[in-house]
Amino acid sequence: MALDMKTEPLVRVQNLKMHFPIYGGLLQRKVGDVKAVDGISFDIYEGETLGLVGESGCGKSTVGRAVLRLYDITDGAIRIDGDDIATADAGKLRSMRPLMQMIFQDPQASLNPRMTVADIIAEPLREHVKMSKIEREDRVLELMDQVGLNKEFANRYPHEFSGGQRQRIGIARALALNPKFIVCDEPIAALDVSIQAQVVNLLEELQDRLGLTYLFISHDLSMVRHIADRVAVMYLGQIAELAPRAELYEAPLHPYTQALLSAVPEPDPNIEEQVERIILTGDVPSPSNPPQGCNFCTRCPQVMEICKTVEPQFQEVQPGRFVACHLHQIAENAASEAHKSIQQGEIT
Amino acid sequence: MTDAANPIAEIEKRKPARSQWWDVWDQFRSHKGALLGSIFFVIILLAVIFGPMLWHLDATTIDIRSRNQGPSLAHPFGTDQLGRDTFARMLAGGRVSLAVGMTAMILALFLGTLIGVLAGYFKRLDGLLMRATDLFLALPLLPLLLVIIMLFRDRLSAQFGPEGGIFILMVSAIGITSWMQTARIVRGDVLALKEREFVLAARSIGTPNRRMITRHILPNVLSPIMVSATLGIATAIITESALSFLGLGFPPDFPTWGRLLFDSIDYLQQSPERVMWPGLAISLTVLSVNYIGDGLRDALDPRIRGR
Amino acid sequence: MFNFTIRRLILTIPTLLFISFVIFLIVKLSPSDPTGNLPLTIPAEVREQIREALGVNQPLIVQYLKWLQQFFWIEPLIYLENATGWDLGAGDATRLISYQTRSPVMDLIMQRMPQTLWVVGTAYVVGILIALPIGVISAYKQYSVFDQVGTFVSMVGFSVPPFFSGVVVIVLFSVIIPSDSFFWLPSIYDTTHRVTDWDSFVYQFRQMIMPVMVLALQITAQISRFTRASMLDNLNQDYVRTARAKGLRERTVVLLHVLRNSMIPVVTVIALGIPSIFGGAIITEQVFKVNGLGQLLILSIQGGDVPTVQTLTFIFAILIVLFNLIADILYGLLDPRIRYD
Amino acid sequence: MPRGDLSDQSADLSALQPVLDVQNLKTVFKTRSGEVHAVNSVSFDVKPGELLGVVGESGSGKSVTMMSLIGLLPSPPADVKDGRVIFDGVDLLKADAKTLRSVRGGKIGFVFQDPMTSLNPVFTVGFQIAEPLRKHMGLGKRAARARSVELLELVGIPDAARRLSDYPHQFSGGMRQRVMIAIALACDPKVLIADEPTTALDVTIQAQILELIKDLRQKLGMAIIWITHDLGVIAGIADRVVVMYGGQIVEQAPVKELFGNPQHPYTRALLETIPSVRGPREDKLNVIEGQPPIMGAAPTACPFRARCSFRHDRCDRENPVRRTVGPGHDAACFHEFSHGA
Amino acid sequence: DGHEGERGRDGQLNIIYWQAPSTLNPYLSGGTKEIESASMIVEPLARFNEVGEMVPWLAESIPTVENGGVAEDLTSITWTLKEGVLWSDGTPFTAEDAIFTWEYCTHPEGGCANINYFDGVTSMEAVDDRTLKITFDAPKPFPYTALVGSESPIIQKAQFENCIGAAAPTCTEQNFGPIGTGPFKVDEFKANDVIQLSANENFREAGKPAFATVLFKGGGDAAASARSVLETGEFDYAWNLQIDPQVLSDMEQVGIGTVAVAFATSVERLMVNQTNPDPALGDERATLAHPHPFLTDRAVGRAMSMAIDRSLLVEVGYGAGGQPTCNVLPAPEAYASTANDDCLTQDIEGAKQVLEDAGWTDTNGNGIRDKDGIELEVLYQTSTNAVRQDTQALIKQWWSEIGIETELRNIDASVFFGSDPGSPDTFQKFFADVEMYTNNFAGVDPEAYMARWLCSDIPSPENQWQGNNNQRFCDPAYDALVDEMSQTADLDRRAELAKQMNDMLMQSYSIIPLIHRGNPSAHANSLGGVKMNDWDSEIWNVKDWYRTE
Ligand SMILES: Nc1ncnc2c1ncn2[C@@H]1O[C@H](COP(=O)(O)OP(=O)(O)OP(=O)(O)O)[C@@H](O)[C@H]1O
Ligand SMILES: Nc1ncnc2c1ncn2[C@@H]1O[C@H](COP(=O)(O)OP(=O)(O)OP(=O)(O)O)[C@@H](O)[C@H]1O
Ligand SMILES: [Mg+2]
Ligand SMILES: [Mg+2]
Repeated sequence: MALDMKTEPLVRVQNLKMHFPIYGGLLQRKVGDVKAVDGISFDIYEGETLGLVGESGCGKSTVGRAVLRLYDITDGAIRIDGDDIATADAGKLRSMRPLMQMIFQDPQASLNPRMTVADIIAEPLREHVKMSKIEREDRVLELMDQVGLNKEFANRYPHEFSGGQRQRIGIARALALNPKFIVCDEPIAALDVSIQAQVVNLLEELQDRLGLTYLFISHDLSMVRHIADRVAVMYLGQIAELAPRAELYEAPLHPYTQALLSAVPEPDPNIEEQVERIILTGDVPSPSNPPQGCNFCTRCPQVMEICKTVEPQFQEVQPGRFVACHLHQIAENAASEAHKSIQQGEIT
Repeated sequence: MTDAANPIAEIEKRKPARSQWWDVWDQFRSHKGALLGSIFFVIILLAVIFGPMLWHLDATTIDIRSRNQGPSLAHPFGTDQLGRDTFARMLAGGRVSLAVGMTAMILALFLGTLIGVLAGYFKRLDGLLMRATDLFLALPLLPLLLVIIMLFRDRLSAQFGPEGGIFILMVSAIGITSWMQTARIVRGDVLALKEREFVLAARSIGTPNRRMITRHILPNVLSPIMVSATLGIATAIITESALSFLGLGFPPDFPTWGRLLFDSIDYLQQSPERVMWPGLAISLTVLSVNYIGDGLRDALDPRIRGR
Repeated sequence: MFNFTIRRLILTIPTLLFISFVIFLIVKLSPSDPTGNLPLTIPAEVREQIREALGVNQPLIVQYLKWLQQFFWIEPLIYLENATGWDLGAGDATRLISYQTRSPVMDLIMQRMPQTLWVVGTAYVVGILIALPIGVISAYKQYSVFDQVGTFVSMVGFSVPPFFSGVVVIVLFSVIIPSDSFFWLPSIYDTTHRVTDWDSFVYQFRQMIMPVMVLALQITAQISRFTRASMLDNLNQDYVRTARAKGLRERTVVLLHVLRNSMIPVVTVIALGIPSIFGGAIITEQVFKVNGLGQLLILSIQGGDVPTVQTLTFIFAILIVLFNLIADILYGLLDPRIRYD
Repeated sequence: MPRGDLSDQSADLSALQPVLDVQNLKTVFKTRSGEVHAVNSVSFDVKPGELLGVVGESGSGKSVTMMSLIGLLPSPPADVKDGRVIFDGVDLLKADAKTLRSVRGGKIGFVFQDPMTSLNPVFTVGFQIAEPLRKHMGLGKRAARARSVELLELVGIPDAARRLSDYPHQFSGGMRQRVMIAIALACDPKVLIADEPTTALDVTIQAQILELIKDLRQKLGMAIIWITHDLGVIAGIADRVVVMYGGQIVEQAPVKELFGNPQHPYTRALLETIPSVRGPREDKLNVIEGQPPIMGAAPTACPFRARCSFRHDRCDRENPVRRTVGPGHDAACFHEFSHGA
Repeated sequence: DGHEGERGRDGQLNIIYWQAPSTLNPYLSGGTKEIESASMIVEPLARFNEVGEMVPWLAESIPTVENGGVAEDLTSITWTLKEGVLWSDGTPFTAEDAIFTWEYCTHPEGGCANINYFDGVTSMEAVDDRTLKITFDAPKPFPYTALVGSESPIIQKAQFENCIGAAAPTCTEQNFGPIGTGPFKVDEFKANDVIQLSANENFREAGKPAFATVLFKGGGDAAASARSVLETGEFDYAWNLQIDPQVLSDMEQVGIGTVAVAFATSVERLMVNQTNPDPALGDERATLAHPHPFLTDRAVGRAMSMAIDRSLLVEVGYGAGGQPTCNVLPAPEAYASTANDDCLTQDIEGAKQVLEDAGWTDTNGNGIRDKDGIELEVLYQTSTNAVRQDTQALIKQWWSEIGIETELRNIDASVFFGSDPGSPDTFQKFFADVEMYTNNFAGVDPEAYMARWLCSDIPSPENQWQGNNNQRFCDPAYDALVDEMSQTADLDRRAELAKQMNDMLMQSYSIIPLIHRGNPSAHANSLGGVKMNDWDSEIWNVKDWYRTE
């Protein structure tokens, strides 16, 4: 399904940029930008899960939020289900909200502590669907059931739940309007291992049942490996590598991906002893002042001269595998060829 | 967990939606200070509402033969320099003071919250509204009141009768000159709150700004508002007396606590109890409102309520 | 931070101009009249002449512009001249003259500054010094007897107006206590008193006790509440546990780690409260006849003395805006996390 | 990676006298809605130079146990009821405040769970590192500074001398965590307790810190208690592992033994839930169904029974005590698993 | 006893005025506090003593027609100055100074507050250094206004020469420290706060003043200043103690001070609006165009007056500081009418009867009398002041007993007595039915005072509400009497006319006098020589004060 180029992607993001202005100077003029997301493109097909990984602060959440236009983006195009999101006005956006939803990173913070679970889940229904009170309550209970929350809990407050249960509340809220596309922003990062599994299973189960499409943001590579069909690896506001799951974990191309994968600890002392680690050194650059050339050049174990001056192209180096690295840079015309192939794929 | 619930259980579950308020009440009740505060407050309220109807003496009737008397059976709080019954005046005065204090406080809270929320929530309005707050802080209260009274008293009196008119005038005068503190505090909290993830979550659902404010922002700035309320009621009662004293308030024979307190100061040595009554009444009211506020804040916070 | 300050200072100018205009309008529109306090024996025509001589009847905008010029140009010039001895040509310009005293408003203000600063300033300092320990202890021992009593006293303190507490202390310390007793205190503040030696210092100290006490009560009430709330917020923070884990004494933990953090909001509250020093002590000044700026303001208002009211109020406005800025800057200085640029 | 010497070391560890011996520790929280028995009869020990991993579900009492040891829990609501904590021949639970203070930060270092909030935001990092140095080692300003630089370099922060005067917010999460470790290590403690020191970090940074800890342990020879959820981390660095559930220790074993031969159903379930980046990919993750127990009273039955797939009748009646199941391996379960299951 | 000896023997005198003087130039502020504080420094040609008689001060004697000082045709007066008078700076005092004072005050741009004291003066000339001739534009039956009394003292020419006209207010140094001929000179003046004075070394009377220095403190309130003299003993003299007489006498009981009262012409009175203040009338509100619907009915006014127990008002609010009166002109003795004295006893029943007879009955049973659909409801305003509010409450009660409903209002004094044309609350606009305040006249001659009730002096929008006839009384017969008085020099006849006018006003019931107010001040028992005086500055004879023990 992942590589089925025939279907029109549900989500298409092209050259997305999200810069947060930095103000300064005498008149508080803009003096610079935090380039939280700096020109990234990807497609997500219906029913697919795209995993988005990368270290803390590289811009994953920003991508997720920008895709849903929770931020006013700096540049780029976003189409979801054929509609242009990037330029839609507030009314249009509001009407499109039911289509696309978000599950937030921190289940505690994303639930209003003063609303009951039932109110929280009912909120999108109130906003978008005309239904009677009874109907709404029924729907809320149904949703709670769907995500495996005991109906008894309807009148409880978020703080009375465990992290996993809270995340379920968030999921129920996201599901309330029968969306097609859900951005899951590190839905498991704040949870305990045994609960992580519950949530991931739930998400998968819902995907099977309802045919949902996910953008699954996480820095937990093992979970992404479990859930995603394709994986994008971000570094400092850009995508370093995008590939189908199996290939990526099997043979990562980008040095950053390699380092990332090697750093994941193995829950088995026997394997753990054999793991070869790539320990990164050097400073993590700031997104407001990214280095010249390749973003990763300051920490890259395989850094070359060219990396410090020329920005590598993000291009398809093998079918379905995109990477932005000089180690894998292919000739200029070949690249454009590859690029064309995507475009054709999209037209046909 | 996912097994179909039986219909009876379902019906049972629907009912308790209303019972949140019982939770709040339960929590409130368990706060000793709040309970005591409410009891006092209710007693004061009942006394000033029904007291004047039940007590046989009128607050403005002069009985010149019994002037400057100490407490006795006929006059439990004594009498003033014109022989008016202090108890009756306290009851009648409480009506006005409480009404003015509460209404002005509510008005100030309303204004302060509104402006604080708008300034905090809409970045574009922030500078403007905060400078306006500075302006109001800087305005000289007395001339401002004189102007307000000059401009509006007669019109309001014509509309609502002399007492009603003055009431509205006083309340609005106090209200519009004491919201600034609240606005500042609320703005600060809203600024922080706005960045919280649940607000973003609500936006992702498509909640419009209006409901975003009422549903997500306001309930979470309740606690500073409560504190402002406590301090606000005291300020309003005292300000009212200052205004009355300057002749900007109620007619001179109209007792209020602040005025009684002020008038009795001259008699501090002759009959100290006369100062005590209004002083005590104001302090008790403020204290009970403070404790009620504490209790309410705790009770309305589900995180505390669980404990 | 420096840029932030400069930018805010620049922004302050239009704000203040606007504020000054609104103040001017209000003061002008208010129905007080400079001749209102004259005896009724003075006939109406004479009153009119007096008003004419004061310039009350000029068009509003002319009066405002004149005030602006006097306040922002002539007065500073004159002070500069006096300070440096240069001749900048301000000598014969009309200064900002009070209707009531027919003397320069700025001189009046300067004259009253010392007693206001002494009494109200001391009260503020004393209030803060009392409030901080109370706030700290009540938070550290939340719901203890100390805390409850503290709450009670500060609430009562807040709800008792100074016109009441002031007279009570006067009756206690000046009337009931015989005047030859050691505990007797003067009820009337002598503004002509000069501190030259120990005895005069003792007298100054004694005459300040009562007004300072009354004012400090109010200040203490408010600030101790703020301190308590702020301490409570910080006492349960993780870094407090870290400090304990380092084996620090309890005193160090509370007074260094917790207090330092709690002071951030409190200090801003204190800074914001300073402008009220100058205007807020009106009643206390009146009760003890301190005759400071507050009393000047109230007299001028009652006397319809537009230039004085306008100038004083505007100076308060400057202080308010300025201390707002200072509060923000302090916030930034105290809390290294906050950076304005 | 050099690690062979470590496993050698672990072999003769058992012969050593424990540096910290915890016996029968109980901690109860008193809250408005009743008691929470967060820690029940927990006993364990650590030997010098040993790295003891502590794993367990969220809320199983890991942090509370460790904080109870050196009296860092606020009381009320916490009440450390029973038991003994022998460190250096003294029972810390009975020790006076002074002794405790000298142990905290001096002989026992503590790294808290959340690096973002555990540092005091208003003091420089240098100040915070120097604090225990001056307190316990009596160093002067200069010496403390020199040692602070040394410590920061030790935990791998480049340009240490300059960064001493930075504030915590100027450090990234990973760096802050390293600062916390530096503080804990400041006085060359005999025991280092690290409470989920890497949970907040991303894998690349986590890998750096794990390297650092291994290094330090070799260099300094201290005992380490390492709390985490992440079995991967445990597998990488621990010598021995303690598994907690419901306020109790349910299993204890050397690391390879635990992963190879888990003897408690909870441990087994836990190991099964974890996906890996390297091994084969499961289609569906295993989960532990059900909810963790509510610790309202001291348990009279097995806390895991409701979620246990090996449940016996006995489990409802009795709380199993730990019994030895292999060399250095004990578990609190009535069920007997075949070895190597 | 101690009142003889060398100058400055008695140390410091502490005086407290609860209203602080804002300047020491009496011409720039006509306020009592400024005039009285200045009266210790600058002096007039003649003063009025405690019984209202004129006594020469800087003049040798009082000029009269008899002694030739006043011209037969009453158009000029010639004063001879005392010999050897020096200013406190040691320079001699001459007639030139007097002339300068006149020029100073009458300069059109000077804004002089006491300019009316120079009304009618066409010229002043110095016949010689010690002789001053004042010429009037018309015969002046009472020529003792200019430079007589504390309101028009003589200031030093040398000092004020450059401060004339528009420059007057800019001479702060002079205004705050005038050089005078009086017993004290200014050491330090803090506007609205405190004055420090010391004995004038060049004072013309030997051994006076007895005090070396004076501390003249201002600020606070009447009760506090009473307390400071009567209870704490911090001050020797406190001015104008209008507080509850009960409280005052309790304070006096302490035994360290005494309250002294002086009476002059002040009368607390009710003004009864003769025009209709109904807001519905818009611009014509309270103008002659609309007579008051019921207060023009003398029966109503009469009943209102009869219902009042003036003795009780005195007892409650004034004590020794007031006497019931039925005249708007109660003093000097010669001018006081006795024709209206029946008002001194309260007669509620009589008042009811009067109303009954005039057809005012309570037809609709609401407790308020009415006639032709007009209810007897009055709005009763006054300035804010504790005693006035008590008086208001009492009168309201009595009026309600006779079936008149009263609404009370109090207005801040600065607004009430101010004359901002924009304010609806000034006593001149009189947008109420009844208002209460005190008025008096300076000196002893009532001519100008009685001329206040001319038809032409009614405040109205045309004259920006500037007028003295606040109750809008208008009677051609009265105007004729005023006219006559202005041309009568004979004192008996003048007295007769004054009485006649007073009675006319009383019988119109457009003014209901309540209390002849005295001025209560307190002084320490150790202070000798105080002669309370309400005709002039009450510290007029401070030069004679001394310490008794
Ligand atoms: N509102 C904002 N204003 C300015 N900068 C921002 C804002 N939001 C995010 N950033 C910056 O953008 C960068 C990317 O942030 P983002 O939250 O997307 O990271 P992330 O990859 O989601 O990290 P994490 O794994 O910690 O959630 C960071 O450097 C952050 O500081
Ligand atoms: N102050 C407190 N009051 C009441 N209960 C508390 C308090 N602190 C902790 N607890 C309870 O004690 C139990 C153990 O908490 P603890 O923090 O030790 O868990 P943990 O194992 O460290 O979990 P995590 O992995 O999430 O850090 C929890 O059930 C918790 O609810
Ligand atoms: Mg994120
Ligand atoms: Mg923990």
